[in-house]
Amino acid sequence: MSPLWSAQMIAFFLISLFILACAVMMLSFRKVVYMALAVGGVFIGCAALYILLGAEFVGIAQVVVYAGAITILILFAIMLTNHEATEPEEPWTVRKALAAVGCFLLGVTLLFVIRGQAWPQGDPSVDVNQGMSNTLAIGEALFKSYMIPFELVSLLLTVALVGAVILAQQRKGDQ
Amino acid sequence: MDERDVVRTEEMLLNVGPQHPSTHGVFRLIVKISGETILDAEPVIGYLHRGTEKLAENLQYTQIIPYTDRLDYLAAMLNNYALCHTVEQALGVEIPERAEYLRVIVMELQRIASHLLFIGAYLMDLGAMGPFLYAFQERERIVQMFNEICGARLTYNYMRIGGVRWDAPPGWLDQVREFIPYMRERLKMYDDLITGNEIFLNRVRGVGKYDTETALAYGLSGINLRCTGLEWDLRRKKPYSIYDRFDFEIPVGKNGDCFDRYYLHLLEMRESLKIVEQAIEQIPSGPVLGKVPKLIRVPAGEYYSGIEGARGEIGFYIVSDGKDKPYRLKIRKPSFVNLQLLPELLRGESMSNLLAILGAVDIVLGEVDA
Amino acid sequence: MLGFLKGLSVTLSQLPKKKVTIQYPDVQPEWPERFRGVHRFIPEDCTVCNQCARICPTNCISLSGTRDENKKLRIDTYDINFDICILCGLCTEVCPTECILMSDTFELANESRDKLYLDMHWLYENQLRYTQRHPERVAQEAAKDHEEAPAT
Amino acid sequence: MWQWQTQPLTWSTFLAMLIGTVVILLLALGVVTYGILAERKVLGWMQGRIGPNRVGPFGLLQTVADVLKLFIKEDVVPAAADRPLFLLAPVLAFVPAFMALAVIPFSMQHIFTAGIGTGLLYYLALSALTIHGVMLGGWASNNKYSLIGGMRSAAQMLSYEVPLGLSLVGVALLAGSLNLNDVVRAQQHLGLWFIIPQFLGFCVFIVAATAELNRTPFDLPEAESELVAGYHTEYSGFRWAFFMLTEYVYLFAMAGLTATLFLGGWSGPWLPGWLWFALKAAAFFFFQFWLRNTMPRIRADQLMTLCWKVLLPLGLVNLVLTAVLKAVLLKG
Repeated sequence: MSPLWSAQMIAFFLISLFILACAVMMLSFRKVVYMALAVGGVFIGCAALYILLGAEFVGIAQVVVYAGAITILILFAIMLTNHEATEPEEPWTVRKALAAVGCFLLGVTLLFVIRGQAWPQGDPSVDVNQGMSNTLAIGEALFKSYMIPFELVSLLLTVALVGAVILAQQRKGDQ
Repeated sequence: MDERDVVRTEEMLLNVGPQHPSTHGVFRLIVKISGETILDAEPVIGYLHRGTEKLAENLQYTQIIPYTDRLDYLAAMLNNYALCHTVEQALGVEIPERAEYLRVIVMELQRIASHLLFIGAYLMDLGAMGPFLYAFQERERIVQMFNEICGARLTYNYMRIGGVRWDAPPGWLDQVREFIPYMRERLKMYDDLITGNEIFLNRVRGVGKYDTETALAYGLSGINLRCTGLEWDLRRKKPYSIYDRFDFEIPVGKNGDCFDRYYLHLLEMRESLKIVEQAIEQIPSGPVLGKVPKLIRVPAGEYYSGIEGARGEIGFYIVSDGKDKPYRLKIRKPSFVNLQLLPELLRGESMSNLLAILGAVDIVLGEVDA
Repeated sequence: MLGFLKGLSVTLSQLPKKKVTIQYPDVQPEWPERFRGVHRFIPEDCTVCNQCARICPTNCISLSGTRDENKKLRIDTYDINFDICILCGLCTEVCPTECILMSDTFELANESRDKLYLDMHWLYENQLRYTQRHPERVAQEAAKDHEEAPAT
Repeated sequence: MWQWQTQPLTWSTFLAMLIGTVVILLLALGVVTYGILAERKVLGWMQGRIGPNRVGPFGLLQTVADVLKLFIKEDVVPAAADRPLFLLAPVLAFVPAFMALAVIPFSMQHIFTAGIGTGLLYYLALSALTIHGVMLGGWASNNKYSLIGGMRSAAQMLSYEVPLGLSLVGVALLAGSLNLNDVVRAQQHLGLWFIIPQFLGFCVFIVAATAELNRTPFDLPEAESELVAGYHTEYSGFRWAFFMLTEYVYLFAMAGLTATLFLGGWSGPWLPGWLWFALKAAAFFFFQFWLRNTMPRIRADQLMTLCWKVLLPLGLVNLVLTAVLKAVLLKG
């Protein structure tokens, strides 16, 4: 069994294909709800990739947070607010054509950069989790090595949450 | 308020019924809601209209009795009595003692049966499944007793002008006697099962409140009026039949909310049992049908008398021109009157209270539409 | 606070209790004697007095008769339209000879309204069925008739 | 037994996985079939009725007959519905429900199920995915009742996910693992079911679980007397059957989760592990039926109050208590 066609490889390509398909669908759908669903597909695909790479905790967290919460939030926002359910088809203009060319060039550039980079080769025989389960390893890392940044991020998020509530709240003077 | 600052919501028209699991028959309610708040509600009635009042103009008085069965089909005995009572008042006939007692017994049993159904159906509206079927078990016993005494389970046609159609069959009174302690025990069970339940309390306490003035202004009667604290029961205020011989209480509410309306049903059943118990003890023997002419001709004039029905004052207004058929018959239908308050009650309420309020108003569509 | 636990204990206590359901098509309900089901009719006794048709609140009874050689009225047709009959039982009350009576037949469901228009023969068959089902009740009726007969 | 999750993927392990999946599917279908029957029977008995008894001996084939009827029914798609989503929604709801079963350790060797290290989290993640199906089904039906039902469902399930997760954290703390099998082993090791040291957590869990399952008294999404049938008002035939299946598979999964986390899973004396598990799951089932017969429905606004103002603080308190307990009493 050549390493190129191991089961992992096949799974990787299948998942990538799924993600790409969902991404393309997201862009090409005209109905907003469909778009939201396609985004959900992308999230789930990413989660599958994480799990494939052995990061099951991150993968599942991805499902919980993105596919579960965020997509539902988007759906809620779509269903509860008033807007056009479908986007009108836009005509193909010179500007859009130029943008497409730009995107293509960007893609090519990125490809070259990635190919040209000498990535550090991990040693598959070394267990990055040091014998612990994936979840345990993440916990150890978060609460031992990166304690301060972790708490800072929590603080930042709390501040953001409070800020969002205050912004969304009606000012008393308005009534 | 600035339009841009708030989430813009549309007013939505929601059709509740006529075929909806909880409208207690074919009743349609058009609810205008904004978000969760009810802006307006409009009851649409008439799906069960049969023109009873008009039909009655072509019927002899005895023939009208079966039609009254079909008004409030959950309390047919009371309707029977209301009509017979009015005609008897007009004729001034003497009713045999035994007939009076039998009437009181069946009427109070009927009240219990009707209240039981209210409690079951109300809890069903609120999502509890058990009480509905428990209530039907007791109701079934009452209905079976009625079946034995008059041969029908729902449309009794039992009362006649001047008395009742049949005497109680042998052993029937004993059955009723046995039923009383059983029912008392079951009432205690309902108290345990429902009254203490926190979820139930949270749904009905303080919901659909109104005060005595509003109730009187809308002409409410029965439990819908007594829940506001006014002690108004025709059995006491304008004693008819032989109700003045019995010792019973008129339970009244304090807050006029859905909980009071529910609880009064429970308490009234207790009082009704008391009346039945006393009636069974006192019942004399004798004939059950008084001396009335074969063809009843009500002397010309206008007559009205109302009795305390299961849902409020049910009254028959008869205009007679001296013939054997009424010139005009008008029925005061308690459900119909009580329904008037519904839009007023619902306005401004949350959508989630709709069912709690609608259920507690306790309407029977057969009566509303007549 | 814990009122709902009381409710739970109530429902649990109902679990082992005797069931009240009747297995309907297999076990027929016991109808009391006075039960007002579909009518039964005894043509021999009918005097074609028309009282039942007159008292009927819904006008669902129609009948006709002719005089026989003894100048006695004999019933020819007797139809009840169960489309509109409300089973109030007033017809049985006015009948002087007690030839129209209520039975305990109650299954009237049908796929056509025409089949609810029942004639004398059906009603008489219903009487026979009733006799079969409740011979003691019919015997009692006959005995009562016999008692009353000399008095009148 | 076959520990395929630690071995590389080969055709043989793939085949074993496939067989495992099919077996679990069949198991789930069997449990759902007889779970529904048991529900109707228990409800009947509690209400003085007999319950289904016509099809098969003691009505044992009643659900089979019902499902057959659903399959031959017309698959109605309302004209104004959003067709693709309407068709897709039941599948979206069912797949994650079924996937959630994959981590439940039915017996000691967790035959046919995966013992992944993040079992608890996996369960939560998948139950969040089902909401999509429910919500989209309600939206795509293009019916006001369905829409309200779907929205309510989504809001309810999403909100109750939070206290549910919190109550699970207490268990995870005590067990020191998110792996469900490890949780059972920890209880075996402790010699105590977690329902005792985690009683507060259990209370929060059982309320949140009932709400997650949309069962009485939290069955607002399909509140019959208010919303006709909630999000599946417009569904009929086998698509409706799929929603029903989802619900009962979830009930099964939740029963499995309860048994595993709080009742010691497959551990227990004398009897074989799978029987213990079945008994504990059955107890959960019975509790749910019992509740359904007794409770009225909670009001929509009180639902959220209960979640955020009662369950969430309780869950947090439980978390703190558990941490203290673990730090003080169970050192080492």
